[in-house]
Amino acid sequence: MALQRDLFSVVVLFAIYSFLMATVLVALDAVDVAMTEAAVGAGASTVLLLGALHLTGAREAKRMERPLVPLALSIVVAAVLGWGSLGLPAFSDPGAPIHTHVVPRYLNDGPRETGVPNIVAAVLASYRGYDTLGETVVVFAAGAGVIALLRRRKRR
Amino acid sequence: MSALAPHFSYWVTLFLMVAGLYILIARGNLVKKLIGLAVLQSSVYLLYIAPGKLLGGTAPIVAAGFSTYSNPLPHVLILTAIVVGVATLALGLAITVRIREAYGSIEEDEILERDRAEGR
Amino acid sequence: MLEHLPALQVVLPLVAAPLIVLARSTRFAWLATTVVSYACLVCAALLASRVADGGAISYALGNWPPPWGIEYRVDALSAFVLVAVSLTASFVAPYAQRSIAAEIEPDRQYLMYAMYCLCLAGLLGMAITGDAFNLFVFLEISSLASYVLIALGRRRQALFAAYQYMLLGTVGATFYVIGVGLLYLVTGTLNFADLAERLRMVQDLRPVLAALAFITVGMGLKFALFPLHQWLPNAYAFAPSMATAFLAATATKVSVYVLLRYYFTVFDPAALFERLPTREIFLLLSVAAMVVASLAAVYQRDVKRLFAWSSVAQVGYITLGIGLENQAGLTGSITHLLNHGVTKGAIFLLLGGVALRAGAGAVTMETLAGLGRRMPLTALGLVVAGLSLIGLPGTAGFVTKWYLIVGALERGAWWVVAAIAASSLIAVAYVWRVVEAAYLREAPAPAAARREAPAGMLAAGLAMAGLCVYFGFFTSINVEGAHAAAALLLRGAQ
Amino acid sequence: MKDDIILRVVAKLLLPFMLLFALYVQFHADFGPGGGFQAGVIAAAAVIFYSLIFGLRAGERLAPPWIVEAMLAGGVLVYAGVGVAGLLLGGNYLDYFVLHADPAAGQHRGIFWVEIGVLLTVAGAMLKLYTMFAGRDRNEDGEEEGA
Repeated sequence: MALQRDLFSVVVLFAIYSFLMATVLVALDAVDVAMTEAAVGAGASTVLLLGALHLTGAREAKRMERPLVPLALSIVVAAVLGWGSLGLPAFSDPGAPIHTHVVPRYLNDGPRETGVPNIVAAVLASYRGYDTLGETVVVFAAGAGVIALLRRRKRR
Repeated sequence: MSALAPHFSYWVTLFLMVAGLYILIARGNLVKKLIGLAVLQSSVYLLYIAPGKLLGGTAPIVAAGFSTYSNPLPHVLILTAIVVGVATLALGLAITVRIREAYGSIEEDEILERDRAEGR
Repeated sequence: MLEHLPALQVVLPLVAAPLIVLARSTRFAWLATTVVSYACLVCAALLASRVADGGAISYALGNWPPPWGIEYRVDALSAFVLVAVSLTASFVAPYAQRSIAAEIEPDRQYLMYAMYCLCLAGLLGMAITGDAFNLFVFLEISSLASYVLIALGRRRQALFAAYQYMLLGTVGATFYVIGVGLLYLVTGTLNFADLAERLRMVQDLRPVLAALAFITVGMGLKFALFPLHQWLPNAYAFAPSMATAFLAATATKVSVYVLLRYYFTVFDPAALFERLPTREIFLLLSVAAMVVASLAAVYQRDVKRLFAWSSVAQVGYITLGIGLENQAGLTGSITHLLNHGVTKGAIFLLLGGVALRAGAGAVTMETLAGLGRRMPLTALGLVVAGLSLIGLPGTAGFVTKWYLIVGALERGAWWVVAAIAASSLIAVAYVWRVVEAAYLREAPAPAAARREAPAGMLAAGLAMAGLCVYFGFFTSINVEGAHAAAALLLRGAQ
Repeated sequence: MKDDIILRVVAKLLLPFMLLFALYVQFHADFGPGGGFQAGVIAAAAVIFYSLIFGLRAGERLAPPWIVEAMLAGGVLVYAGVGVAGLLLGGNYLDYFVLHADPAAGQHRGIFWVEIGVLLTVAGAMLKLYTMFAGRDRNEDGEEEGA
């Protein structure tokens, strides 16, 4: 993806990547997230990218000068994260803090307290409903922002 | 190796992160930079979601016959992150389209050159 | 209704934005924006007085107790930031009417107001929330809105400036999410108070240190911590006048607040400052910002760019207190959130008036020539705010520097005192360039007529310049609030 | 693509089913994956699909711009309105317990309306984004194409 210079293929690759991500998410039992990634990441993003490419031209100019500095920089950032992740609980450890704190209430009492057996929906819309309000506002901000930027002029 | 093995799920995150950041910094095309940004953002998905998985568990939809569920909280957080990501992408593309109309180019160096020619 | 103040503080501007979009009327948009801005100031003032009397306020959104639900938590520090942000907003909103009418195309003026309301809501939400992930959501609301605000600038450079800001800002926000993710994975919680408690029990500190690095760099990108400031000069220089004034006075400040919140109340400050070179790093970066960015400011031709560089330098003053980590230093830092907001707000509001009358997109030194004759009140306001920037006794800027110097002396850091002095001297140089152009240079012949900016804009700018002097003499709001906030942060340190 | 009879017929036939699927995803979210975000994108996709085949004009007849903008803003207002209703009924902001005499039923009611708000805003935003990008070059601004 980094080397491909035809932006159209980059976008197609990106869509494929998003679908792969969605399948990985299904394998991780995150079905709601997978569905969103498939709809939003692979669907909406691709449509937007193609729409934009239509307006900007789909050919990248050329070259890739001094590619080592950015590479070193990104590897340093990833190394910090990698070093930090060594201290995290092992994969699928039921005793990890994320499984023993806060979440048990959602799983045990969620269906009774909210009447919704899909815990993701219960947490999304009720326990952390305020986050979702913020998220809706983010979508609204993007929509209104794009109107402000791209609305066609009446005259000229 | 034994220290690394339990953490293999983070390697994918790291790889995606390097790829995203690299495209973002190294490439001069504004659309490509945005794609790099999207890859960087998506690297976070696995950082949150992979540790929430429990082997032998199922999706967090409570039903009879299951007792182990994967952790729903990261799912909620990443749902938000995905939506925020696409919102940013949309806005970024809109700005890019306007840049193309104003400068006739979406290559970083050409834009900078034109700004310099104008003498700030 | 008073117990719901924390929710109203953020929800009012948040609801105003869709109402404005629905109404599609510029008049209604301005009215709603102004009403909401004043309502926010009232909320913030009431909250601040309640916190001063009765201690921190906790508000459970959705009536779910924290850490299961999201908590709003107002303590001395967040109350101070809320007041600082909404105070600026209450000056920018009335100013916006003429400024937006002059700079933005008529069919999208109402969207500009909507974006401003969203930005305000996002910043207030960041300052008030007690939840790490909720902070990210509101960070994104304010960021997306500010990208649009900047991109609506009149010249095409505004677009590219907005793009660069968007790129770096999103990387910053993503780093923040990574940091929060690591903290979540080792503690299982997102609530700040709960996080602080459970972080003390974590055995393996590697993820916590990585989280510290990611949150510091992420937020550093947002508030232009030297050398992560590349986006700032262009963004401020090319944004519409009211957007520059609002963002310069508030946006970077709230991100610094987030860093303070993490450093002193979430992480263990004892370990953070004793076992890591945090103090040295922040002192070095702050001093570098104060000196280097000030020097860069001296050489700018575009006046908005000049003051944008000066903002990078002033962020250095604010982060200096983190490096000093004592009562006086932190008081200086926190009070500067407000003092600098008022000072820069005044400068950019007044420059907006100059740009409007000059009719040109850019305000250069040539545009300022003869300003003392043509726009005497505007020029006077600029001089007053400029003196506050330098830190002359009797202005808000002096108050900051006084506390920072006391804090540096307590640490025995003479070189920091020297750097503050040097940076102030360089500030004299760049402010003098503006004064020289305004009073000593002759105006070009066609523009010699005397004509002030429209009354609403002029009044807002002068009122803010007046606040620079007010806060220099009457320090009951800025210093006492900051003092209580600093004491709160250092209490957490023990 | 306007002239292909198969596409035209299929598009017309599929449209109601896609919208129906969006509604299923919306209202089945209690028991399976789904919710306002996914449903909103699917509903918008249905209309986008329609306007891809029949042209932007036809799409705008199906979903007029003012309705789309009203959805965009209205969704946030519905969501925030649920919160205000909680306030008026004596609870905290976004408190669903007070929306009904029975707290669990109140939760259910709150979640229902909140998801409707999300659906409206997301569908409105996606449609608006598409028409904004697709409609950008069909007017005077087109002169800069390829410049």
